[in-house]
Amino acid sequence: MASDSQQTSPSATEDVQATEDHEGFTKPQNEDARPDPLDLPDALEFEQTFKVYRGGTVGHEELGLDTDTLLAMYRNMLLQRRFEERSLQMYRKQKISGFLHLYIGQEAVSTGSVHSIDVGEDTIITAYRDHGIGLAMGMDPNVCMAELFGKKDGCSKGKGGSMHFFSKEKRLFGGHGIVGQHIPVGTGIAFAHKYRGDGKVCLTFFGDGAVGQGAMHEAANLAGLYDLPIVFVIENNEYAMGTAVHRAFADPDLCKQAVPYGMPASIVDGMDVFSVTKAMRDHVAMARENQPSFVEVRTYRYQGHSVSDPANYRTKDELEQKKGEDAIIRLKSYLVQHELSTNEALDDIDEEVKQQVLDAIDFAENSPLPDLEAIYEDVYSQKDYPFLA
Amino acid sequence: MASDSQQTSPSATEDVQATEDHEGFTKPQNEDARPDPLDLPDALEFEQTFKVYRGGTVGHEELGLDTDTLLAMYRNMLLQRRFEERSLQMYRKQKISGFLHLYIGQEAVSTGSVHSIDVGEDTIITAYRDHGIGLAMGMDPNVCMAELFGKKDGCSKGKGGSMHFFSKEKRLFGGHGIVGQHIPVGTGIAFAHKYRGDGKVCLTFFGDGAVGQGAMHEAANLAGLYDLPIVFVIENNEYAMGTAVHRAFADPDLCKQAVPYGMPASIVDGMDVFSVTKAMRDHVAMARENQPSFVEVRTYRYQGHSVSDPANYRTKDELEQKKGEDAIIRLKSYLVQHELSTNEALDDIDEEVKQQVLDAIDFAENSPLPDLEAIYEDVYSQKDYPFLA
Amino acid sequence: MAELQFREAIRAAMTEEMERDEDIFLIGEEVAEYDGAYKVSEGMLDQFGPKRVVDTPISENGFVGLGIGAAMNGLRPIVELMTWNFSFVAFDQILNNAAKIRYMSGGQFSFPIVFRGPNGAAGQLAATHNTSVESFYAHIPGLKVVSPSTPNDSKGLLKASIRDNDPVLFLESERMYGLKGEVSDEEDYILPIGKAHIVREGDAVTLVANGKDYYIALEVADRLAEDGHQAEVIDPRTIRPLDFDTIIASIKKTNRCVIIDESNPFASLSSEIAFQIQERAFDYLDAPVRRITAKDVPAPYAKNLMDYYMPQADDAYQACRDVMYL
Amino acid sequence: MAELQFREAIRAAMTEEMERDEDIFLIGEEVAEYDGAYKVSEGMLDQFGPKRVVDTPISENGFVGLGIGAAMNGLRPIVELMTWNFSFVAFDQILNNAAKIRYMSGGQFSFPIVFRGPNGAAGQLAATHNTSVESFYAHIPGLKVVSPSTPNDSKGLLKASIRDNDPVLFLESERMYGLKGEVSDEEDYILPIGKAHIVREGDAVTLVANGKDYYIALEVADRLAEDGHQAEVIDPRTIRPLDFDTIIASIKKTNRCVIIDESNPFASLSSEIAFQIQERAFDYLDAPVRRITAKDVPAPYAKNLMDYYMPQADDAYQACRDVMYL
Ligand SMILES: Cc1ncc(C[n+]2csc(CCOP(=O)(O)OP(=O)(O)O)c2C)c(N)n1
Ligand SMILES: Cc1ncc(C[n+]2csc(CCOP(=O)(O)OP(=O)(O)O)c2C)c(N)n1
Ligand SMILES: [Mg+2]
Ligand SMILES: [Mg+2]
Repeated sequence: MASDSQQTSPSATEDVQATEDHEGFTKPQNEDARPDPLDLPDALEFEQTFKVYRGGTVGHEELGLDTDTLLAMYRNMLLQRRFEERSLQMYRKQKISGFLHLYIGQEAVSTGSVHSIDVGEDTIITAYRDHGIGLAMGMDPNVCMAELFGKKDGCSKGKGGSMHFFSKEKRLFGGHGIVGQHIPVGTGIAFAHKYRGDGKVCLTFFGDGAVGQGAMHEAANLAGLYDLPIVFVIENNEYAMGTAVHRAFADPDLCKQAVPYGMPASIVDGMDVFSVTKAMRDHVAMARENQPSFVEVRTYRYQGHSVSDPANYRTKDELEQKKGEDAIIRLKSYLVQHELSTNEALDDIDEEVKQQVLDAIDFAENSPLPDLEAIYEDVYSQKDYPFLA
Repeated sequence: MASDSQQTSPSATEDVQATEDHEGFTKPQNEDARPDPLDLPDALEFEQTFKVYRGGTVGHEELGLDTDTLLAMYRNMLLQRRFEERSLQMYRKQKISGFLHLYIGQEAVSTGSVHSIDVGEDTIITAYRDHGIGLAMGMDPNVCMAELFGKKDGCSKGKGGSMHFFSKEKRLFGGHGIVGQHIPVGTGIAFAHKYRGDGKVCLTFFGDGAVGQGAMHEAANLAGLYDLPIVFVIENNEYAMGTAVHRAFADPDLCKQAVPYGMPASIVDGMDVFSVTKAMRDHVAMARENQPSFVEVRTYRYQGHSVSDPANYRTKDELEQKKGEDAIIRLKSYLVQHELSTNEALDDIDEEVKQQVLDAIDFAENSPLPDLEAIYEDVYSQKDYPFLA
Repeated sequence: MAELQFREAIRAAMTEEMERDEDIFLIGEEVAEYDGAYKVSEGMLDQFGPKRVVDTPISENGFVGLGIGAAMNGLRPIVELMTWNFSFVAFDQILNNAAKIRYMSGGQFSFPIVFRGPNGAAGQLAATHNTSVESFYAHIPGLKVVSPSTPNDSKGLLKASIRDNDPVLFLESERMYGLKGEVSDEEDYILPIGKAHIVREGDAVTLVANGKDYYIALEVADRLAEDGHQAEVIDPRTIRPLDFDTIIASIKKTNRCVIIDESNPFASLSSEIAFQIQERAFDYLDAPVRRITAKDVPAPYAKNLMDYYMPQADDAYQACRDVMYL
Repeated sequence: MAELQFREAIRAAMTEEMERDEDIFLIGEEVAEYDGAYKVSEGMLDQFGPKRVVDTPISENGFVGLGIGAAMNGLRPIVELMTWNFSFVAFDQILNNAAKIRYMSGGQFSFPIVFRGPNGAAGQLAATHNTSVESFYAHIPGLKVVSPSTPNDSKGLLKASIRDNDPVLFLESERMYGLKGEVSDEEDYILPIGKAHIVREGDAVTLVANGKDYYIALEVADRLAEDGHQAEVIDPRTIRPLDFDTIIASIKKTNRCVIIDESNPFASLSSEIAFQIQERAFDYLDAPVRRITAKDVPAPYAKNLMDYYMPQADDAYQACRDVMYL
């Protein structure tokens, strides 16, 4: 017998339940559990609430961040910024080549996210705009800069370059260049966490543009089906190259991508590191209970898509307005207003960071080029693999 | 200024509006039209109602189907059934080889759908389970059977077989074997309709299993973005090979797949040809106004996935229960109850149809094998293409 | 020695390895509850449970990528592709992730993963379901491609593939799953990846063939033997890395070569073998290297066309006679 | 004759054809508002409007398939791939739909569609952004693959490709977009698909090369000329169908061949050329066919490694001298 209407809604973001009522990943072939698919109401009503983490609504106390941590966050956000400003300069000096995609403007996203996980234990995978995440995770700026220079001491031995930062130690699983195609890989990383029962989670970052790739949808369905410990983080910086989000998606509220996968989703102001931290902590907590979810972080990149993009598709006004919301300035004001630091002390940190970046450039400059024979190394783990001439 | 909560819902299925406020396909780069992405409420509430077309709720009068049409529908549904029953027999006699996926049980879907469009003008594309659609569109059973036999007079000259029925004349664009990959092609067919402004629509059919393919999601987003005249028809027959829908999808209500693409979606009882006709007409009407949409048809296949599948993954009871809802028997009872025909007259039709299928087998038997040289034909339209040995 | 079907030998290899190492799991469409579309994994769900034998939706791009991620994070996945025809929706995962991430990360991450499933033609399945994939995948540095021809080889090579720390593509055949053969039941029966097998020695002509074509080669060698000519038959077993040394050594003895390869011809495995032979054994060749391949067209459905499409023993026999100038 | 950049010649071909035929449209990522990632379609949105120059989301599988459907339903799409590296997420669409539906439908449907974009290495872009795709795609019956080396050829061949009723993959190069050359401004300048170009005549050795390697071949030929040897340089222009007749005729004259090909070596274009030469000109060959290719590894980032990865003029020159036994 069909009822006349039927309400359906996924577990709200607040009260998350692990849905694991079966051993393993695949749901059992339990015929009884299935409702009769023809037992239909006259209408199926669906509703879902997407929690919004607005900027300026949460402070450091609520997050339990002590002054040292706050200053470390500030320092790291500056490190990301100064590292990339110098990279741009080094690119122009032709010390760096290939693509260089800068993260400037998005530092609150990497920083807040990293402060929601256990670095070195939990895992992260991201796309090619990866310097910020790498530095936020604590990668050494020296080896990062050496990688950009294509040197032997680079984090990927000079074989990866800007798009391919990896750190097995920090558990950064890259740095990937084909849009969307690392998202299933993130799902697999999370699968391994659950398989081993190690209690770790995987944050899988991607841009708004990657939502257009089928890979994202396949990965999300798998994560939802297998109840994987993963957070899908959409870094919505409003553009994929020159294409604004509303020109690429039938519905520009990307959080709704979670709906078919039965997942909770939130929207976050990505220009406030505290909002990001709060949101990511909530979602990481879900992931630890094997509840996958989506976070749409609304952020902005100040530079063009890559160094060669003049970004004519946006107005100067738009850019200036966004810079007015700058996450680093915001944190600085916050620290000063809350008397956790002073402008002078914070400027000193900036000077230290600038010096650290100059040192990284020295390190990169002085690192040797890879040996030519290295071209044949790291293709296989097998040492005596016979290459064709 | 952010408001405290914000309601969002797509155009309901009732009052559809063409959203075409711009020339061409790509939305313009209109900065003003975009809301500030950081102008966020405290929560984003989303709701969508999926209309349900329950079985037994609509009759022939409401649909304006006269007796001739009703009898033609009945005859054609029987033709699909008898054609396939004989195909199975011919497969066992090794007259037919390769894969044979039977549509038996789903005949109301093809038939109702075809009665919602203008055959020969509107277009259809589907997967490998394509005999039913082909016959419903009016393809000649002779050339269809000859195709199954791999003969020269087959609809695809014997080159396609069971999975690849095509009819340019009827505007059946195939018959496709890689799950999900024909869905973008359907989107392109619809694109061409809109480009030419010919007022036609494309019905794109696929199974529940195909929803797992990224291709479906990319296609749906493109259709939603470009406002294409297309209906995505999910033939949810509860299984993809041996995998029940709830074992393949995080959320088994597949209609919700429409949500991220901002589209209306409905659920239909696929065992009632009138419900299907009504639903498809409503959705075709939307498509004619360039509003793409989804229809989830809940149906059932009686045979195994293909001839070689014993279907051990379901119970006999389940199968018997489904057969109790048989769409052909239902239509027969309806016609008799409404005194539009008699049991005897309807049985006569059955006899005629059976003879028609026997004739088709004769035709196929007597058709010659393709000439060996035909192996090089139809690869290219260019006649003098130099093939390698 | 036990007599096993091809599918049983593959199952035995997986089962033995999974018993040995908890980090190995099997994932793919219909591998668990359905016991495998071709019954290769029959009984494995019962033995290993749903954590280690995992059914997937029809999402090759998704679960191939998932396997890659799981390998990167320390597991040793066996990913079954229902057939290799369906690997093309996951082509980028294999090309750009499985094959290259190790390199791009400077060797920090390893990919101990096996992708396996049936390859090539399986009768009247028409154009999309009859693709031979070895030429596509063997082109890609970072991958290994293994293609066994007998139940015994499939066991030894699959065990080696599962233990290998690099991504291995393991190509089986629907048509061969039921084929029986003696299979070693040594505790740890491992055949090395990258070593060809001289199946039959001879000096008249070298026949190179693997998979289904291996049986054609044996048939041709029999017919040649009846004519009084001993063909040397080489089964490469591994497509990448290909054991050119063994082939070249044979050519230096026979001075002629015929390759039977079910792939479409252009830029294929057979092209590569010929390239290497003419480069490395130029002065030894008494006749051009010949090949018998699938026709240079998509696979047709009709029986007579499909038979004609496939490499023919008659043509291979005639090619041998041609290169022997008979 | 006008002096045009490579990108301008391509644009001219598209523009002329689109002016001629309303059914032709251009679709791809950033082709409209952004004027093309490499500015190939600059100004075309202004000229033709958003109906005929269509921006897409990052959905290659989706919009490649969309193009195929549009072609099937009577239009003549030009699908730009931002680079061919991104075609692999749409590989199945090209392999199983574009190339095969015509055949499977018994010739009922045609696919007058061009897929175009830059191919191959473009500097220090690392492993995923430097793939040469021709060996993958030329393996596939049902496709045509065109790869011009000069602005003039690109115009004539692209116009021919757009008019062709079969699917054509048109391979350009980021590195060559800025290259200038004289381009015909004949009203209907069409170069036939499937015809090689003897760029330079000679009798000492045949050099086969296309795309960026074409310029290496010319450099090598210059160096050989300084040594007093006239190399014959052949630009295949079309990869599939390859004009073997022209190559074989040349080998019959020079008796030796060196191929320069940026693809990875295994089962590649160069393998195929060598196969055909040794099969069809066996008795004319005085030395093995040699090839200079990319190294058999993924492309590295570091400058010195990437330079080493690519085919080197020095190596090609040395190979020529080797086959001439100098
Ligand atoms: C499959 C694929 N298609 C196209 C590209 C080229 N491409 C590189 S980045 C990019 C834009 C991606 O935008 P988004 O995902 O929003 O990330 P963002 O650059 O904004 O961080 C494009 C189109 C690619 N790398 N991969
Ligand atoms: C990409 C791909 N993966 C796997 C297959 C093998 N396969 C053929 S049909 C099928 C099940 C499809 O189920 P569904 O879409 O529900 O359609 P139905 O058979 O129920 O009509 C599978 C897995 C395929 N053809 N293509
Ligand atoms: Mg973006
Ligand atoms: Mg189904």
